[in-house]
Amino acid sequence: MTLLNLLQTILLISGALMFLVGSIGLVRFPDTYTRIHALTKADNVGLGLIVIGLIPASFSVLITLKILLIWLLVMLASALSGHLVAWEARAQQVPLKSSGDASLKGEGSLKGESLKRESVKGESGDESTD
Amino acid sequence: MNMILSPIPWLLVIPLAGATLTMLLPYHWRSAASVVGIFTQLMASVILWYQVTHYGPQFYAMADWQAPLGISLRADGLATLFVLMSSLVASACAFYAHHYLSLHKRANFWPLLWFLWASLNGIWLAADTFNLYVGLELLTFAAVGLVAFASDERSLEASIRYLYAALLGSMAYLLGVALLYGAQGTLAMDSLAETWQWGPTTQVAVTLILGGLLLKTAVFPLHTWLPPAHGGALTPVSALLSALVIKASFYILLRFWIEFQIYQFLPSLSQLLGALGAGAILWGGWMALRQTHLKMVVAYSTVAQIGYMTLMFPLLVAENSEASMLAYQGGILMLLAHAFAKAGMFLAAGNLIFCTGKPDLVSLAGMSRYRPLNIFAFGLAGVSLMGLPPSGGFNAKWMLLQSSFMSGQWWWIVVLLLGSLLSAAYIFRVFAYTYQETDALDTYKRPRLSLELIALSLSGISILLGFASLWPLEMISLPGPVMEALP
Amino acid sequence: MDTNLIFTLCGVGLCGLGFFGFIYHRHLLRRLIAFNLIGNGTFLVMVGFAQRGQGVTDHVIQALVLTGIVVAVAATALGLVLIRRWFQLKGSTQLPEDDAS
Amino acid sequence: MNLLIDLTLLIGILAIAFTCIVSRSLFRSVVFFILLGLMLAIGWIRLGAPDIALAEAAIGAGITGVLLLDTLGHLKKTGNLENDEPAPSRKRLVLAIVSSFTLVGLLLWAVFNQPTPAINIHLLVTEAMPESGVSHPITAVLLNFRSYDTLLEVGVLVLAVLVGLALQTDQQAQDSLPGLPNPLLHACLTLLIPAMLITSMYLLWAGSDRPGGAFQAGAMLAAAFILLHISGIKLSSQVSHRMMQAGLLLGFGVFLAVATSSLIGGRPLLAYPEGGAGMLILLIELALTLSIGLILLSLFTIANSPPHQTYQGGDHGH
Repeated sequence: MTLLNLLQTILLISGALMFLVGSIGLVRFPDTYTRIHALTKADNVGLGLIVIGLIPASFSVLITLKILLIWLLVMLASALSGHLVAWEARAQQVPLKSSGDASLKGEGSLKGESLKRESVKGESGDESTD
Repeated sequence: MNMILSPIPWLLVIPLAGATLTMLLPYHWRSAASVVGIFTQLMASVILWYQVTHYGPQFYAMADWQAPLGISLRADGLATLFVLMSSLVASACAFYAHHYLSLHKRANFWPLLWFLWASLNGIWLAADTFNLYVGLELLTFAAVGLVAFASDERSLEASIRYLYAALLGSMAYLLGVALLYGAQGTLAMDSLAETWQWGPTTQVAVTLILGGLLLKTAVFPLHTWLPPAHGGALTPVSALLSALVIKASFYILLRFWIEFQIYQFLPSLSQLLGALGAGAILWGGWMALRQTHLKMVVAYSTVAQIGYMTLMFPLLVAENSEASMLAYQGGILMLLAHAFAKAGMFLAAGNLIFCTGKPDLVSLAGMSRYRPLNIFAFGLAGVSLMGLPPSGGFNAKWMLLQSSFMSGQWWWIVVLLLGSLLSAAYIFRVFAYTYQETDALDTYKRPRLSLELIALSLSGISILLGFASLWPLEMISLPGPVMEALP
Repeated sequence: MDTNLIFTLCGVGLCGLGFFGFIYHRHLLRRLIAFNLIGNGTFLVMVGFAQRGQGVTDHVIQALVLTGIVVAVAATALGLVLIRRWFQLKGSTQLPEDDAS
Repeated sequence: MNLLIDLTLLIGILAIAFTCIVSRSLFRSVVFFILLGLMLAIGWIRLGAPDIALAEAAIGAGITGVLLLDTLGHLKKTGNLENDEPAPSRKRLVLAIVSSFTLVGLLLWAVFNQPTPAINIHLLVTEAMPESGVSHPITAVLLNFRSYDTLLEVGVLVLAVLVGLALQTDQQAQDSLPGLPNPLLHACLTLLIPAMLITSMYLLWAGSDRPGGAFQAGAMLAAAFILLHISGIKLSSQVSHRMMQAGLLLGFGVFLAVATSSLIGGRPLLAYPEGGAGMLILLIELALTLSIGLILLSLFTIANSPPHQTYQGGDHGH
């Protein structure tokens, strides 16, 4: 077990653990917004660790670049989809479940917001939220 | 034979090119291009008939790769007969549709028809199991498209029911082919026949393939999708479906049954198929008697007539080669006569519905007086379906009767006679409605003469088959893989 | 228990589940998903069973499965077009219960 | 170790398929179906079929998933996604269970009694590879040895679009799906779309000697088009209907033209000229990629465009 292998296994295992944390977050969190948060954060870090763990396995520059490109694209995709899901959830007034204490209730409720998606017309998506 | 002269590839290229062209051309050009295509198709089929009768079965390796690796097509007597049959019926229905449909409907009809024609020719000439699967899928999509493009509620429901049944059928067929490939290692039918080894895998594969194809041919217990589809579609489409589309899966069933000699190794299966056929004859006839809509009567008559063809399977008895030959020829002649008679009957029924404007039987009153030509066409087709003497249907039934008599299976004789009585009943019932006198004047719409003549010519051919049935029988007894496999 | 056999069994399981769903459900979209399951199951059986027999990765059957996947997506798309039209016309996602026809 | 991976995949795939069939909510069933597609992609890697893994992920999970989700969205928007339709009758349940168990029993009986196949086509493939014009066996089988199957299969795709167009009675039906006016999405498009186009062309080019090819590249191209379509940039508004129709038929037309040209040249149908196989296959694949991209896009747009309200009934009755 050379030092490199040890490092690799640690990185791979911790990456897998981060995925596990992400899935636990998905199950445990009360509402959509926190779930998105858990998924995008934990899974990306997990993937990063696995990618770094895989790099020493193949010493050719090309494959390393390809793996890093995969990581970059996955991060871009999950950030974009996380945002879209949250944006859509807010547009459909998915309630923000407050975790018990009342202080969060006031500014969290969405009734005040009137971000009607229908009112946002136009081809080029000019954002008209106040 | 020089490759360029062989008509086999042209029989596939012309319809596929026709489909692409008719999708691209502006509406009013599509009919002109299609008429040219129809005549070239007819010419190619006649050339193929000429070559097969004079030079024997034709084999054609696609992309110049021989059978086990590449795909090869073959045109033996049986395939050529079916190519000729589909050319005649499809061109008749195409000319009928040309006058019958509006410009917009006709624009969509042409490409769908060409894809249907290409898949039919592909299936008749195919000799590779996976190629048959892709041909079946192309056929199903074209047929579902033809049913659905009438775009009203009844035809939409019928097309969904048809699509689901057909997809399940072709997936069962594909599963069977997968098992066959795993067991034998090859897809080409001739190498499959050579290396055929009976075992659990091949038995399960055969059951799956037969099950899938029975579902697609709408044999008795699996027929529920057929009546709404054939009854609900536009007239030329129901004629095409009843005359040609269900025959394709029956043709593949027949090829598998004879070339892999399933009748020798699974006699119990052949008796089961006979029972299904008998059930189809009785149930189809009984339901046809109880229908109130004219096209539904004709659709259920298709269910019954398929039963007659499936009766061929139990009569292919291994030890009695005389009876099997008679059964094989009788079944094919029955299929041929049914194709022309049913197409003629559906077109005549469409004309009658156009005249009265209402699809039900009661409103047919007075039709015999005012539209005798359509009634005559309907009657001629009825004569062939009932199996009255001069018609092709009679010769076929006579051969089936002789074969069942010779092979000592008397119960099929009872089924045949009962079935003939039932079909006579539901056809004469339709006539009874048309004889009722109405005091009104001739206030009915009159379809174009060409529509009536096309229906009459198709029914006439089914009668002519009675006189000239020697010619098709010669065709199918030309040497070929099927003839070698028959006892 | 080599890889090919395991995935052949997986294909058999998918076919069984898909066939169950195809018969049990009446909702058209569910039946379409069940049909896709049968399709995927058949393709797994095709490759797994063939490669188990030949003992080597068989490229012919893999090319055929590629063709099958494309045909399956065309079938699904056609089914969805018909279901959408049926839904817009009748507002129901099921076919009317057919009596003994 | 391999056994462990395969068994977990087996159990995972069957568990997901089971949930997909029996789940109460339709949305969960569709999501699990997409998940199943991705798991199957891993399964295909294990089976030594990277081409099918690519196709399964791109077409099986991707395009089919998008089509299903879009239909789901349409059902949800018109408010009857969870119509509490009565559970199917017990008789139907018993029938379904009995028939599925007989099917599985038959298949297991067949699988465990497999005879050794007499012919091994695989050897024929390796022998014939030199003259096939490409070095990747799957592309050779698809576009040379069994190119007739592929020609018919592209015909099936064109036919599916044709039926969709025939049902879409109103030619200029405006799409019911308003574009998502999301600024971040538009910003990311400028990054994602070029990457997808380049990958699609790479997949097409790699098809001659590595896993790849026209179908996977076409599916990638369709994904790019659909992404543009969803975010509001409608291809159908840029390109005239006639051009769109020509694009749909380009692949099939080129394939057919090359096939018939060999006929006119005295060779059998679909037989490539001496030495010209590689170049012609690439030409066909290029046309196929563009056509498959447009076909899968229009299968998506046809499904969600509302038909003409007034149906023209059958013309002269039925």
